[in-house]
Amino acid sequence: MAEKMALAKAINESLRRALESDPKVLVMGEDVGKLGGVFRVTDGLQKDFGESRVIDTPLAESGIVGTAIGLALRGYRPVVEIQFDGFVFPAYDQIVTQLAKMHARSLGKVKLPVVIRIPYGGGIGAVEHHSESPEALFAHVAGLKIVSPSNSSDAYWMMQQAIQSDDPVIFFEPKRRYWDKGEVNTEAIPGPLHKAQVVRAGTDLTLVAYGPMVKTCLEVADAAAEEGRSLEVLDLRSVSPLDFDAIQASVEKTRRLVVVHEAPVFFGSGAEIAARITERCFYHLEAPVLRVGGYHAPYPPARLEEEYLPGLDRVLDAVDRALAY
Amino acid sequence: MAEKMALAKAINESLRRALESDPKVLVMGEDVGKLGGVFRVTDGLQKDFGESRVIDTPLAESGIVGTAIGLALRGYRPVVEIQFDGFVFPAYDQIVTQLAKMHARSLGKVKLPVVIRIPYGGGIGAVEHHSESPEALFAHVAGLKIVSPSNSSDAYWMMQQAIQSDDPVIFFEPKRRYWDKGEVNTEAIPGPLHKAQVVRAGTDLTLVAYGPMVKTCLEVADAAAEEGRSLEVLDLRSVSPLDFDAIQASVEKTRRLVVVHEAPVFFGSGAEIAARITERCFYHLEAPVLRVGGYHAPYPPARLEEEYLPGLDRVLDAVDRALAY
Amino acid sequence: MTVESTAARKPRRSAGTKKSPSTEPELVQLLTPEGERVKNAAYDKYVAGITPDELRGLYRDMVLTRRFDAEATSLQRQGELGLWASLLGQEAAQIGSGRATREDDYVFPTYREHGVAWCRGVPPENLLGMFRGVNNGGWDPNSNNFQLYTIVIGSQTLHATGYAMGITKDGADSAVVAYFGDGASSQGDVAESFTFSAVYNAPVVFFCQNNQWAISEPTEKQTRVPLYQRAQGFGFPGVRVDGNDVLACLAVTKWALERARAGEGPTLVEAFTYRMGAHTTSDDPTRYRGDEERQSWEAKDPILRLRRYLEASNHADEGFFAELEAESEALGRRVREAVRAMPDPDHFALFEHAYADGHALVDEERAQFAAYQASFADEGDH
Amino acid sequence: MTVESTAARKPRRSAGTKKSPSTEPELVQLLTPEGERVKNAAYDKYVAGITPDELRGLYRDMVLTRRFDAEATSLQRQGELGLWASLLGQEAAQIGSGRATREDDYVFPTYREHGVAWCRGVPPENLLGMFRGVNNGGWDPNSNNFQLYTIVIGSQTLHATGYAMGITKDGADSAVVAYFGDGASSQGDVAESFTFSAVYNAPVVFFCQNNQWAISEPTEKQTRVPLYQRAQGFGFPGVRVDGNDVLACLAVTKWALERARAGEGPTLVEAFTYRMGAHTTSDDPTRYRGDEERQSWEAKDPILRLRRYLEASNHADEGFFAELEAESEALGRRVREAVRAMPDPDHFALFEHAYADGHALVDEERAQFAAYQASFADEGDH
Ligand SMILES: Cc1ncc(C[n+]2csc(CCOP(=O)(O)OP(=O)(O)O)c2C)c(N)n1
Ligand SMILES: Cc1ncc(C[n+]2csc(CCOP(=O)(O)OP(=O)(O)O)c2C)c(N)n1
Ligand SMILES: [Mg+2]
Ligand SMILES: [Mg+2]
Repeated sequence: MAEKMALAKAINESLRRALESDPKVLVMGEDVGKLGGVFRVTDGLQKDFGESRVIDTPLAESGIVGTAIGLALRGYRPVVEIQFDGFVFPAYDQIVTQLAKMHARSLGKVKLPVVIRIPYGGGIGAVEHHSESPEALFAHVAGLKIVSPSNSSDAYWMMQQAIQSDDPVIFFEPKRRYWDKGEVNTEAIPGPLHKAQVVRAGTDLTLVAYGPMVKTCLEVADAAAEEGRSLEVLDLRSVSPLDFDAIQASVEKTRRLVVVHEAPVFFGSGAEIAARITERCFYHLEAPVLRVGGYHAPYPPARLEEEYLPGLDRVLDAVDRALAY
Repeated sequence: MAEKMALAKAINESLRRALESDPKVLVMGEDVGKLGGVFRVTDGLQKDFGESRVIDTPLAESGIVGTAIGLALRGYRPVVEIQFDGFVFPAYDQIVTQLAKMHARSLGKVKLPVVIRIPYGGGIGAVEHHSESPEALFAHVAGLKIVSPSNSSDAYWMMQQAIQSDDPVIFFEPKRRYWDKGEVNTEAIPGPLHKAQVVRAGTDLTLVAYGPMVKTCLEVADAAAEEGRSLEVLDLRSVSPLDFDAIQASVEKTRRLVVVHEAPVFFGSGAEIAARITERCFYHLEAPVLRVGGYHAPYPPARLEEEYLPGLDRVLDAVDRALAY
Repeated sequence: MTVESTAARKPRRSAGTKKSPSTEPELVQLLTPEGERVKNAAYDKYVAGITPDELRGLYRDMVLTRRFDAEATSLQRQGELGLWASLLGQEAAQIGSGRATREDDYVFPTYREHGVAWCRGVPPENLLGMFRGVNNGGWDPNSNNFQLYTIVIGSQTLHATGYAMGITKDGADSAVVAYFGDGASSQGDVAESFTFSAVYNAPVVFFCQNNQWAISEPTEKQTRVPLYQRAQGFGFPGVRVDGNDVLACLAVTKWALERARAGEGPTLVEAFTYRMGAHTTSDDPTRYRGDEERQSWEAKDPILRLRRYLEASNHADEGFFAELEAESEALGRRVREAVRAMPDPDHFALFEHAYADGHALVDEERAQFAAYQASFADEGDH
Repeated sequence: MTVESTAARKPRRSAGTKKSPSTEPELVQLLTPEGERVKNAAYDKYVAGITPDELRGLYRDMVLTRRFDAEATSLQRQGELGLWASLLGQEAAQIGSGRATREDDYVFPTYREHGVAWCRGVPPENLLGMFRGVNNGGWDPNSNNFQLYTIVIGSQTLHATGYAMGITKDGADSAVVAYFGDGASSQGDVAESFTFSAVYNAPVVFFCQNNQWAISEPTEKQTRVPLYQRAQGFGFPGVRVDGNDVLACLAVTKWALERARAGEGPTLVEAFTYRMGAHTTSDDPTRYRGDEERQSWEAKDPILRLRRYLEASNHADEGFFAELEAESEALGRRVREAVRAMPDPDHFALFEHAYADGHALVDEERAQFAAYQASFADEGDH
């Protein structure tokens, strides 16, 4: 059943499969019905599963997440869409204070299998609030799991697993990769949701990334290979938990690490990875862990985003710096 | 004019001075009027400055911050109280999307001198949501400045400076230190708001902390001194910006660094400090930067908080581990 | 305060009209503060068949709830609890609405609904764990269809709405009651729950206990018009009920629940009542309100008025009251003992339940914590 | 679409009643779709003294706004803008309300208030910077008392309320207009702005353009009752006005602003109108709505109806229309040229304006960026 499909389509198929196989699965959000979402990720689902399962909601993100929590308490498994990254903050309180903590508050009695889908990141030339990468703002909060696929197959399978998870999962979708096609085998047996994958083996330095930056890192590895450098690329896939074992294993081999994400560097994922890997691999590292990411400034207007986003050159620059130690 | 006063009283006096000296300064929040706030930090202010300047607001944090933004646009300098750390999240959208970004959005035309006061941290045996340390969730966001005093004098002066700042400042008040007394010289000339201070000089290892953990670190240094170890304690005072120069200077001397905060370690301030200091001091560090903080779990019920919070023993343990490298 | 002393107190001034103070609108009342049963064409039918036994039951509920509440307050003073949020004065609102619910209904409380918890059958001592600091919610919400207390103001109204949407999807005829306060009415979440419940026609009753205060702020700091009117602009009915009249609260909530079950959507009930005590044991109301207000509300005491009615109508005799007093004392003792016996949680509870399916970092931190703890044990061994 | 072609179009069906479709409540209308002036006892006085010159002014505003909007749409198609949010169909709501404001009033728009911006004197090309992607807001809000566009739905209603609270504190008699959409009415922030403005009696007019759609969602997904009714439950008046009738929008907004200035607090105006185009240039409305609806609203075109009135009342002659057409074309050209000439921001703009008083990390990153940039320049030097 392997088929080539765009990443957005893979999520669409995965949602379809979940809606088909479990009557408790719901899809809800702004414009997810007839329109199929602004990125068409929910295209056709309301037509096939009806308005009771694929729900156009009022324009109120706190309301969407808050009612999803209530639906989960009633036994449903809502998959909620937040239209763009920058619009998740009105729901922030419900997410960090209720969704994340209710399981613990109830001493394990209550489970909240809610998935929050967020198309995130830049690179599509959008207006303000449509290009942010807020994953660190959720990773700091216990009770949430955070994942981000980089390719169609992972998009399909990780969505299946996120929906099956009894914990709330924030599912960050790399919107600028929505149209990238990749093989999806809908009969495969996927690996664990929160394990990283070596997507390119190498010996000289490890690049870690997730979501949209994995593709960039693979391009960097190609470019570096031309200069005779062998980079290992690790696709983290999960931001909480982070697969430190996999990073450590790679770094013990390559002895150098560069972390790449679109989100601002300051207090970003790279900080946590650098801190913990330095502790774990103190005697292995030949260079400090370097980080490439956004600057400490609001996401810039579209005409500047190329300078803001980590691209081939900026990552290569960091690779060079790390190798120079 | 040096006087001993409790930290809460120092803030009260500082607010009073600001209200007296600038008619544009406002104090607003839930119960800040007649009650003087649940911690009495605004005690007596409404009585003396009237309801138009010390404003009891409706129970709606987004509304409080959102209207404070509007008041700032009109030329006011609102000092907003969020009653407890865990109640800031309904205002999170207004803070990170509006308050933090409007100056940049307007290309510098608009300034938003809003101070958000948040009593934070644990150790007072409170119920859920009353003991959290969410500073990292704001530090990741550009456009905000984040400070936290550890003693009465800083509380007084940093509040003066925060109110004078043309940038929005989140002022985290170490609630469990509210009753600690310290000397305040109301005629001193304070140092810059965002600079760290060496509060105890030492040679063997650097402890950095801010807010409530500074006192703990000083106690640790005392205990370590008894074992013949000389610890330097740096009070960061500011979380955004972080005074990396000061940390670097100390670490170049001591070659070992332990970061302590109440907030969870994962994606916390310690991660950013460890990552950047390791990069800056790669050849100086004899040990990885170690972090002591909260666990990746919701803040526990009061009877467990002693185990959750970094205390003397846990910090000493990290110090020992760092010194053992 | 014992029930005896309450019952003995005389009303300070007659408040026997159907109107609350002049500026306030009409409210639904079935029992006057003097305990007279007044007719109400619209709501009488919801309590028409009520038996003396049931009336005594309501009385018993209120008395035991008040006793429990008083016990908790004194346990706090004795240092057994870190905090207590007393419901004193709000017994009728809570017992009336709570007894209107059916077993398969679901209740979403704030942090003060001890009387509703009682009606739902939650063992009262279980409410105390969070106030003692041994847990953040010590009961299984699904055992009694009574959600955990929600401290962050207003959040639960959205959970209630979502749950009610689920009931509709299931084709069930259960309903949901969402409790919140006058202060909470200002929160955006509450407005959003009104919008969602109206749009999806969800079977939810919003039960607002307007106890006149949000900590130190009177209701005028939250709204310029009576709160029950808020509903109308969202497209569903709102009604103000005398929150100190248990019969009226029972009747109005039954009406609203019937609407919900019949697919007529949400209702807002504003129970006009009074927080007789401090906001919590940490609060000092003398800083912001005078005693006269409190006294005027004492005359409307919910327990007293039902007692007067029971006595006047010969529905209860001295034996009943004496027996109840004994039961009440026994409850106090039971709660006191249960709280004192409540063990502190094991240290490893820190790492329990953050996740349902586990999390690698939690495992790592648990292991580190275990090693750290063990290091002290080792030291002890030497 | 030129003005000529609009003006030439005939109404498809008579919509000359004061009522919108049967289920809808009364709305304030002063000009029928056919351009007849109808009397209105309550609101006539707010436009009683209006001169032919002013009427032509309103017409000109609408025509030029539409022309500007059409130009922006085509600039987007040509790749000069990344996105455009068209106001097509909402000209009367925006010009009527915008022209009701005084210079010292302050306006808080959403992202679609191009007509209001026009009235406030913001150079139209300045609106385009953010849609071109060269900035996130290209004008000084304080130059024209017109805030930057706000994309996150509803947020600006709270800023407007705060600003209005400040006006009260200053003892000024200015007022504020807060724009938002039918979709936005569901956001908690909007409800909180209602609460704050009511409690503080703030001089703010909430101007809701109910254009029937929030992207693909019709108004029924946001509310079960007409939106103007929302205000009542918060304690201030709401009124529905024909949003395609520029005179009615002018009159009703003037009334609301007078209330605000007189210390009577907030008002909600619901301008009942229609989004004739797509939500934005990224949207495809054929996926969710039929053409008939659009056609029925075309018959109510705001520009057409004022033209009919001007013609019938001999307030404008052919010369006026011809001159306006020329002015309109000139505006289109000017905007086109201005946009094409808009320079991309300097790369270092990344580090500008994150803070007013500077931030050490920004300085550090700017320096690193400069060194990095310079490294390419060096390479080029070899
Ligand atoms: C979001 C949030 N903000 C502030 C608080 C602090 N707080 C706790 S109770 C309370 C007052 C609540 O008043 P009301 O809703 O009337 O309920 P009542 O206490 O009177 O039962 C406040 C401000 C909180 N718990 N949550
Ligand atoms: C908080 C938030 N959620 C979602 C969006 C995405 N979005 C942009 S416009 C829009 C619809 C707004 O509808 P309405 O308020 O009726 O205004 P209109 O576009 O019709 O003028 C949505 C959902 C947003 N900008 N902000
Ligand atoms: Mg109250
Ligand atoms: Mg709309």
